[in-house]
This record gives sequence, structure tokens and C-alpha cells, in this order.
Amino acid sequence: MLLDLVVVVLMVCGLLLFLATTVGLLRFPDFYTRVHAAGKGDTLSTVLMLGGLIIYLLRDFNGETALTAVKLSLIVFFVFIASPTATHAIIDAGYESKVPYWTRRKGAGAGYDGPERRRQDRQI
Amino acid sequence: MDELFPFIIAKYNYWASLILLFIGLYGMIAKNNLMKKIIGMVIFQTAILLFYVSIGVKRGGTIPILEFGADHQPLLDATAYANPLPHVLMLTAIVVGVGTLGVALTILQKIQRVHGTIEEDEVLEDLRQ
Amino acid sequence: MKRLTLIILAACALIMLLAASDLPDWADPASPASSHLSPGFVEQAYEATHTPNVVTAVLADYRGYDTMFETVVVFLAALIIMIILRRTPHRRFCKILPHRPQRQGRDTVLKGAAQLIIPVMQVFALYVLGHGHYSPGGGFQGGVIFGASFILLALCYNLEFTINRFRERIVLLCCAGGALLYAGVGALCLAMGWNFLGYAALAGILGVSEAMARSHGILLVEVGVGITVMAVMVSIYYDLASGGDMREGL
Amino acid sequence: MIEQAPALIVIIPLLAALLLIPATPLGPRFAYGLLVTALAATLAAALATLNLVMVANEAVHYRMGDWLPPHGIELVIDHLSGVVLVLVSGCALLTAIYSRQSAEQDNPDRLNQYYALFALLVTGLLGMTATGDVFNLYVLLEISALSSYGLLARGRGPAYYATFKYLVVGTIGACFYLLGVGYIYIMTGSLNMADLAEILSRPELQESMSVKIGFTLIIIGVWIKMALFPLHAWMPNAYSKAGTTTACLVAPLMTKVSIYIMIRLMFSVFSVDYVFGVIPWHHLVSWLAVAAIVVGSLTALAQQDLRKMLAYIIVAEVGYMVGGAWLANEAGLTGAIYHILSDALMTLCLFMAVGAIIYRTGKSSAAAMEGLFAKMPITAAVFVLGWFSIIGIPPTCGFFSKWYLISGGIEAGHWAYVAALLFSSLINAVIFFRLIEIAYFGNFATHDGHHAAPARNEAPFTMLLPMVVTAALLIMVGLYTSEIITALVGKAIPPGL
Amino acid sequence: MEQFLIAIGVAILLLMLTSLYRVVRGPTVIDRILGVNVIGTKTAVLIIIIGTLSARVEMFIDIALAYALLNFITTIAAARFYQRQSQPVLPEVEEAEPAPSAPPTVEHPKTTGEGSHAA
Amino acid sequence: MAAVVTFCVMFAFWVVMSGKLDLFHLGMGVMASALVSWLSRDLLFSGHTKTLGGTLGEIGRFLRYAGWLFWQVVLANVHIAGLSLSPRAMERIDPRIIRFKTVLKTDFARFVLANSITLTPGTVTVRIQDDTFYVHAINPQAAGDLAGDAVGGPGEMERWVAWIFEGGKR
Repeated sequence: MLLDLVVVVLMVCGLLLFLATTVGLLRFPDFYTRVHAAGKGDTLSTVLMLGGLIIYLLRDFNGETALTAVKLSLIVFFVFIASPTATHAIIDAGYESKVPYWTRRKGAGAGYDGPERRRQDRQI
Repeated sequence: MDELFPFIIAKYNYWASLILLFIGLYGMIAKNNLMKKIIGMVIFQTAILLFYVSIGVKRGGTIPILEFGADHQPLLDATAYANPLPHVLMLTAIVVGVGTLGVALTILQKIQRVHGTIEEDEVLEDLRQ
Repeated sequence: MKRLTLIILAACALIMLLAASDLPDWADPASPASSHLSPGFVEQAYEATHTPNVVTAVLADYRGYDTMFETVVVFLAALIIMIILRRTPHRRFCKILPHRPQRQGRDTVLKGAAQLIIPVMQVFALYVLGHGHYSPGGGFQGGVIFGASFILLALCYNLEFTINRFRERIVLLCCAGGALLYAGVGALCLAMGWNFLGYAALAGILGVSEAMARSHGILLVEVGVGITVMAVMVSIYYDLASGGDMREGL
Repeated sequence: MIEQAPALIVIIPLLAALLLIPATPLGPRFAYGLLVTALAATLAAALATLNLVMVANEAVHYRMGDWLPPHGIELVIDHLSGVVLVLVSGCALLTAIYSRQSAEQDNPDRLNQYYALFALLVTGLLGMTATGDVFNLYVLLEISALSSYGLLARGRGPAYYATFKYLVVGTIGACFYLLGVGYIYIMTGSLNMADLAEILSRPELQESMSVKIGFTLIIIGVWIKMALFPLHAWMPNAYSKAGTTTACLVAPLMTKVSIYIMIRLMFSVFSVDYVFGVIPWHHLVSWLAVAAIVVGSLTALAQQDLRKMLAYIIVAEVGYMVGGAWLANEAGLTGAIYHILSDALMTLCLFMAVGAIIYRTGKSSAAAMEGLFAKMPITAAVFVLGWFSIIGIPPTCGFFSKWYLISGGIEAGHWAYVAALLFSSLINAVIFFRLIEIAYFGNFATHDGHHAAPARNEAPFTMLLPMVVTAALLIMVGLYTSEIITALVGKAIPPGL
Repeated sequence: MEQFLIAIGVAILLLMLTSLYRVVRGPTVIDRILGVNVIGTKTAVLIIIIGTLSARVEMFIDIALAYALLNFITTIAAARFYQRQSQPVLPEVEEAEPAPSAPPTVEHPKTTGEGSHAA
Repeated sequence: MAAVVTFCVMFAFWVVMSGKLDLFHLGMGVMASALVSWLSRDLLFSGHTKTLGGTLGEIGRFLRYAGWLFWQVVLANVHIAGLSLSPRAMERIDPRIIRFKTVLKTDFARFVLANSITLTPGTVTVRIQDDTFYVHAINPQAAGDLAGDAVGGPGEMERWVAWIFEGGKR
């Protein structure tokens, strides 16, 4: 019962983080800040959900489920390496190709760059 | 109308894949951009994959990998597993589709390099000269 | 013209959708597709081939002839892509692709990740290939993952680095070699006096029962499939990513 | 070993294709030798199989992997497929011998890979012919289609766009076929042709709308593959831009094997009663065939390029055979099957002759024919003989197949089809005389104004030999028409027609 | 508990569909790649949940791991492709400094020297 | 040396994945691990291992670091979740790119640092050009966190990473 509660808490936390990720992805003003939302929320929410599933599996503990749990934790480990790397690759590519940015400073710099920048981006 | 809805729900897999199929076919026939033609082709093939795979589903059937009972003997109850044949067929069809896609992309790359464009009318224009 | 196409296609779609009325319902256990051949496969496959994964058994044994040609299709795709893209450029027509330099000292993160992930990925690929009998997997899946590990290497380091590890000629040899292994196993069975691809013929060589011989035969051909698919993935990546001139990839 | 012959037909070219890749360092002569040897062995296996069939006087079954048919895949070779197997492997062997110079000329750098594609195309065609499983047929259809894309894209100049179009259309065709098989599979649960035929004969499936749609989709898919009239637009461009060897291999065989498949599916999977009794649109097909014949012939008349002209003639010939098969009588079907044989031989003959002309002159327009009789007398003779067969002049086999087709048309009372056949022969004769005029009386004056007899410049021996053999076969097959029909073609006619 | 897992799965699916907005809308290609990456990561979780529900999770782990790997490679490849397309071709001189339109740069207090390269 | 360690790790991974302990599958595992450790001999454990003891020490220190890092990840997520769900998000965002030079020598240590920066609150590594890091910070506070309290020296995280891979004191 207690384990069930832990599972529920973990998975709901994961879901909430994913919700935050999605909201951030839709709401943030420019590409770079969206990467923040997507890159971070994605990692931990995946990990939390997988953690919840691991505990759910381990409720009836035997050799087979233990092995399965170890395999699942390998996915967790993989996510920890892969997710920041993918985030970095994406933001590096965006930076290199001069994706328009958003900034609060100065009236002229605020908002997106002019339309010609975006048209240039479309061509790719 | 009352009959149509249960009918669609009961056979929604055919509806979904056929609609997808015709979207792909439309893209293949009507689009001017050759890349979009290829995308239409992929949609078309995917629709057929879905069509087949949906045949294999059996209510109450799990994936067709035999489960072992406590006595280490497999449970050989055919109704407990999905139909394996469509999966096998579609594995083949996927591979064929990927091969076709690769060849299509290659030829497209060559067209782009020879004619300088992947718009069909411009390619035809270039050929006429 | 486009509107005409749309109308014709919509009409065809409507006819075919309405004709779906005499198709069996979705997931109907009594439909002919689920009741004619499939019970036979599920019930006989384990006894005949010692392979719990029925899909693998059907794929590599009952319909092994199809799968052999499937491997050939993969090989064929690599061959065609190579023969079209790698031809000496046509003097008048083809433009030379623009050349972008490799970036130096920039890929620290990707290289670090690749160092960690690639070996693990390769073992995973071999695991998927070797355990096709017991879990979803087999030659195609394992080959794809193995090939993808080389693609990851090419993405994170660069194309030249990968080509130096895995040369184009060897890739092509692997493409043909895997399919040759498959067809060779089949031809071996034929030479042993059984029909083509009757792996039970291997029982004499391996010294096991016929069902086990079929199981090992399946593993052998899966290895062949895996080699071909792996090499083909790499070959297609080499050709398509560099436009056929092997100078630079993504 | 003889009972393994059906499997060997498919395996030998496959193994040859796979072995050609590691054999690259051994040089072009080895590759050529390997290909020719393998195809000769294939022809031997095909002849052995045909012999088996004729001795047993029934279909030979070969179980792949020793599995019983509805679960496993089997090869089924009866009289019809036996003939087509011999035809395909024979034509492939002749083309392989012929390819010595032109293949090396077209592919200086990648000859082994080119030959591997060649062998795989042959594998696909033979496998399609031999198989008894509808899904296996799809896989082999795609193998032959993919390798023909590769071969055609190797062609000259703007071949890429033509090949791309062929690829898109071909994929639509193959996918239609696959979808049709899906419909049939849903309704029957089987993929084996014999098993399907048994299940489909049940009365509740006869009227099923889904089976009808499946049949329609399958037939449309095969029609796209064979370039029947409204679906033919991809073909002439693709064939006329191809390399010489490619054209000789692809043009005669692809369409003929597709027609064989149509006949096989119509009568082995479905039945005569089903196709001509239940399917509501079977009357339309012969009109489609009439349109194909007329349009194909007229367009051929307008062409300047020799190979494009031949490609449009193939469009018309496809009309002959489809019309013959759908006339719903014995003479028509006999004519269609016999025409598969004779048409393959005569298109092969003509494409080879044109290839030799292109090889020597470098041109493919009708102007390349100038002074042909003086420059290349043997090639010219072969060309004339091939064209006689196309027109339908006895004793070439083209005459006899056309004879059967016309008598089938008369029997069915389908006068438009008969008229179209005669019209097409007339057009072919017109084209022939136009070409002969150029060849004989063409202006081969040199620039200084006086007539100089051009030097003799015959095609090389490896090109001449298969050409002469094909031309001889045209006459031989013509002379032995009645034997071939009673011993082989007649046995392939389904009962009830 | 099963209902709970189904609910979580459906919620994930809905959120994935919402993320699809970013894929459809863009505005730049790289935004779409980002959206696809997010969806792909969650797909792996969804596969495991489905496996748990059908009580055969050990079969689905392989699928999920393979999917996660391929999704990672896809993302990297797409990003690299996008990056490559915006790189200058060889005849031009390669830009040494980062893009002029990048966000404003402030020197970190601890680094010394190094001229500012702000836009 | 590196190949032996790689082989052991790969074989352990195989056994975990396979879960079948009969001779046939273990034999396949040995072959697979040997193949991979030959193919990828210069990938895993390349460049930054000297001895077995050194490797084990690195792994031990890394595990301690991982605990700290996980806490940082949680903080990062709470931070970003709060930011994106907050109604006044736009006012709290003030993105900028900061640049600094790292003291880390090996590529692998830089990789660990870069990924750690990406995982921690408010910062994403944008680019590494040799030893220069470009980091996108979502607001000035996050940039300040990265710097750590000791102005002029490396930030806290960088000190951790340096401690793992280059010994020295934390």
C-alpha cells in the first residue's frame, strides 16, 4: 500500500513536470528558452515516471522482476546521458544557424528579429 | 445515420488506414514538389502497413511470443496471442518500403544536382531545353 | 487538374470505405485471418522450431524464403544507391556539391556521449539479434541498431573518422556477405538432400535434434540478416549523407 | 538433384549476384564469365523443370524449407510458368552474352555491381514466375522493380527524372497489389494460391464486395506494372533513356512477366467463372486494350527515336495480350500466352539490333539507320526479320500469335479488337517501310557531295551471336507453332474457358 | 492501480499531442526538432507503461530502449543536418566568432581579457 | 588494459540484458562483448584512464558527484516548472549568453561539465570551442549560480568535476 502511494506520487510528479515542460514549450518566447523547458523537464519527468514503474514492478519481488527493474534503470541511466546531449546538440544547431532570439533589454532589441531572418530560416 | 456510427466504430481501422492511404495517394499524384511526392509515397506505404497490422489484432490476444507456465511448458492457446502472420508480412513490406525510399531519395538527389531543382514543372522545363 | 484528382480519389475512397462493410470487425477473434492459418503457427511453431517468439519462427523459417529476398532487397537498395551516387560525375550535368569544412574542437559533448553510448549500443544490438528467439528482436532490429551505432559515430565525430574505421569496400563486402550467409545456409540444406532452407538438415552437422537444428538455423540466418542490414545502413548513410563523394557527412 | 531444379532456377542467379560483389578484384572478364555461366545454368535448370512438368503432365510443387503449403511457401510450376521460366532465363542469357561490350562501355567503373543488379532483376522475374504464394510474389515484384530502377537510372542523360517517375508509378502499382492482397487475406486468411483458389470458390465469397475490390486492386496494380494504356506514361521515357543492355533486358521481359502474372492471378487464384461471371467490369477491359493498341501504334508512328518507337509499340503489344486474355475464349487466351513468347523474342531481337546500331553509330534517332544495309548487313537482316514478326508476316511467330488473337476476337464477336489488331499491323508496316527507306536509300552522301559506299562496320561477335540466335528462334518458334501450342500452351488454358 | 496507469498514459498522450503544436507551428525548423525530441522521449515511457499494463514488460523494455536510442540518434542527426545547412561552404572564409544575431553576451566576471564579441 | 575493462563492462551489460545463464547464451555474450570491445576499443575508457585503480577512484568520486548532481537536477526542474507555470513568467525571464574559460583539461571532463551545466537550474551549454564554454542562462540569477561564490575561481560544479577527474581538492 505504501509502495503504491510512492508509485502514485512519483508518477504524478513526473506528469506534473511533463505538464510544465509542455507549457513551457508552448509558452516561452523564443527558441532558446524553450530548450530550457524541454531539456530539463524532459529528463526528470522521464526519470520519475520510470522510477515509479520500477517500484510498481518491484511490488512482487522475485528474480525476474528484479532483472526487469535493473533493465529499466539502464534506461534511466541512458536518459541521463542522452537527454542533455540532445539538448545541447539542438541548441548548438540553433545558435549556429542564427535562430532569432528574444530579449528584454532595449526597445529596439525586444521581440523577434525582422521577418527577413525568418524567411531565411524557412529555406532550410 | 444511426447505423453508420457503430459501423465506423467497429471497423475504424479500415477507415483510418484507407483515409491515410488516399491522402498519400493524393500527395503522390497531385504535388508538384518531388520531395512531397516521396512523402506521399511514405504515407501511402504506412497506410498499408497499418491496414495489415490491424488485421493481426485479436481481442484478448497478447504479443505472439509464447508465455511459459510454471512447468516451463509454453502456453499454446492460439486465442491468447495475436496473429503473427501480418507482423511477418509487414516486416518484409517495411524493409521493401525503406529500400524504395532510399532509392527514391538517391534519385531525387541526382535530379537536384542535374536540374538544379526538385519542382516537377521546372524539371520538365529544364528537360525540354 | 488537382481538383479533378481530388474528386476522383475521394470517390474511390468513398467506394472503398463503404465496401468495408463486409470486412470483419476490428480485433474479431473469429475473422478468417485469425482463424485460418494463425492458430497453426502458434500451436506448431514451438514444437517444430524451439522458438517461443512465433514471429521469428514464421519469419525465418516458415516464410524464410520471403525473408531471404527481404535481405536481398536491403542489399539491393545499398547497391543501387551506391551505383547511382558513386558514379563518376557527368562532365556536363552534375554540379559538384558545396564543401563545408569540419568543425574543429567543437564536438566535445557529442564525442563524450558517443564514447559512452556506442559500445553499450553495440552490445545491445547484438543482444537484440541473439535473443530474437525469446523476445521481440532478430536480425533486422539488431542490424538496424548496430548500423545506427556507426551512424552515431559518424554524426558525433565525422564521416572521415568512421570511414577510416569501417571502409567502404568492407561495408560492401558485408552487405553481400550477410545475404550470402543466408542463401548459403539454404543451399547447404539443399546440398544435404533436404529442400532449400530446410534447416532440419543441419541436425546432422550440429548433432542436435531437428527442432533444435531449426532453432540454430534461424539464429544463423538472423546473423546473416543482421550483418547485411548493419552494413546497408552504414553504406546508405555514407552515400546519402555525403552526396556520394565521401568527403563529408552531416 | 533433378527434383531440386525448381529451387535452383531462383537460387543460381541470386548466388551469382551475391558472389559478383566479392569478385570485383578479379576483373571484368571474370564477372562476365560468371554471369553468363550462371544464367546458362539457370536456363538448364528451367529446361529440366519444364521437362519434369511435361513428363508428369501436371504442376510440379516445391516446398521451401520443407513446410507444408498453406503455412510454408511453395513454388508451383505448371506448363504456363514452365514456358515463361524458359523464356525469361533464355532471354536473360542472350542479353548477358550480348552485354559484353556495351555494359563495359556504359559502366566502366562499376561493372560487377551492374551485373549484380542484372542478375537480381533476373532473379526477381524468375521468382515471380515460379512462386505459388501471393505475398512472395509481391516481394519478388519489388526486387525486380528496384533492380530495374537501379539499371534504368544508370542510363544516359536525363534518365533520372524518367526513372523517378517510373519509381513513383511503380510503387503505386506494387502498393495497390499489396493492398489487394490484404483485402483477400482479410476475407480468406490465406496467402497460398492453391489454398486461396479453394477458399474463394465458396459461394459466400463469390459475391463479397471486399473480394471484388481486392481483385480490382490487384489487377490495377499489375496493369500499372505492365504499362497498360492509360497507365503507360512512365514507360517510353524510362526505356528510351536506358543503357543498351538495360533496355534489352528490361523492355522485353518486365511487361511480359507482368502479363503472365495477370493471367496467373486471374485463372489460378480466381477462376474463369469469377473473372468473367462475377466481376462487373470485365467487358471494359477489351475496350481498354483496343485503346491501348490504337494509341500505342499512332504514337509510335510519330516518334523519331528508335527506342521510343519500340517502347510505344510495346504499349500496343500489351494491348494485344491484355485484350486476348480478357476475350473470355480459348483462342484469345492461347493467342495471348503465345504472344508472350513471340513478343518477348521479337522485342528482344529489335532492341538488340537497335542497341548494336547505337553501339556503332552513337545515335538512336531514325537517322542512325542510314546506310545500314551496307554498314551492318547482319544487323540489318536481324532488324528486318524482327520487324516482320512485329507486323505479322509468316513464317515468323508474330504471325501465328496474331492469328490466334484475331480468331479469338472473331469468336468473341469483338470486331473493334480485330480491327485494332489489323490497324496496328498496318501502322507497323508503315513504320517499317519508312525505316527501310532511310536504311536503303537514305542520303549517305558525304559533305563533298559524291556518294561513297560506307565502310562495313558490323557489330562485334558477342553482339551478333545472340541477335542471330534470337532471329533464328523467331522463325523456329513460328515453324513449330502447332507443336508448342498442343504440348505447352494448350495445357495452360484453364478448364471452363 | 491499473486504472491509474491508464490515466497516466492517457495524460501523457494528451500532453504529447499538445507538444505537437510546437512541431506543427514552428516557427523555425529547429523548434520542430525540439518538439519531436520531447515527444520521442515520452514515447519510450509510454511503451513501458503499455508493457506494464499488458503484464509483459520484459518484452517491451527492449523496444523502449531501442526506441530511445533511435530517437536520440534521430535528434542528433536532425540537429546536425540543420547546423550543417547553415554553415558556410568552403570557398567562403569560415566565421571564427559565433553568429552576430545571437543573444547579447556578457563577459563572465572571472574571465579576463578576450575582447567582447557581443552582437 | 582499456580493452579488458571494456570487455568486463560489456559482458556485465550483456548478462543483465540477457538474464539467461546457460552456456549457449553466455557463450554468445562472450563473443558479442569481445567483438564490441575490439570494434570500440578506443571509445569507452579512452584517453582518461591510466590504471585500474585510477578508474575505480574516478567511478567512486563520480558516484558522490552524481548524488549532488541529482539534487541539482531536482532543483533545476522545480525552477523551470515554477517558471513556466508562473503567470508572470515573461517578467522573470531575461535570457543571456555568458562565456567563460574552463580549467578542465580532458575532453571527457569537459563533456561531464557541459552536461551537468545543462542539467542544472537555468543554464544550457550552447557551445564549446576548445576550452571556452558558451552558456545560455535564462536569467541573471542562474548565471550567478554558475559562477559560484568565489569570484575569479571556477564555479562549484567545475570544482567538483575537476575533483573527479584530476584529483586535487574539492
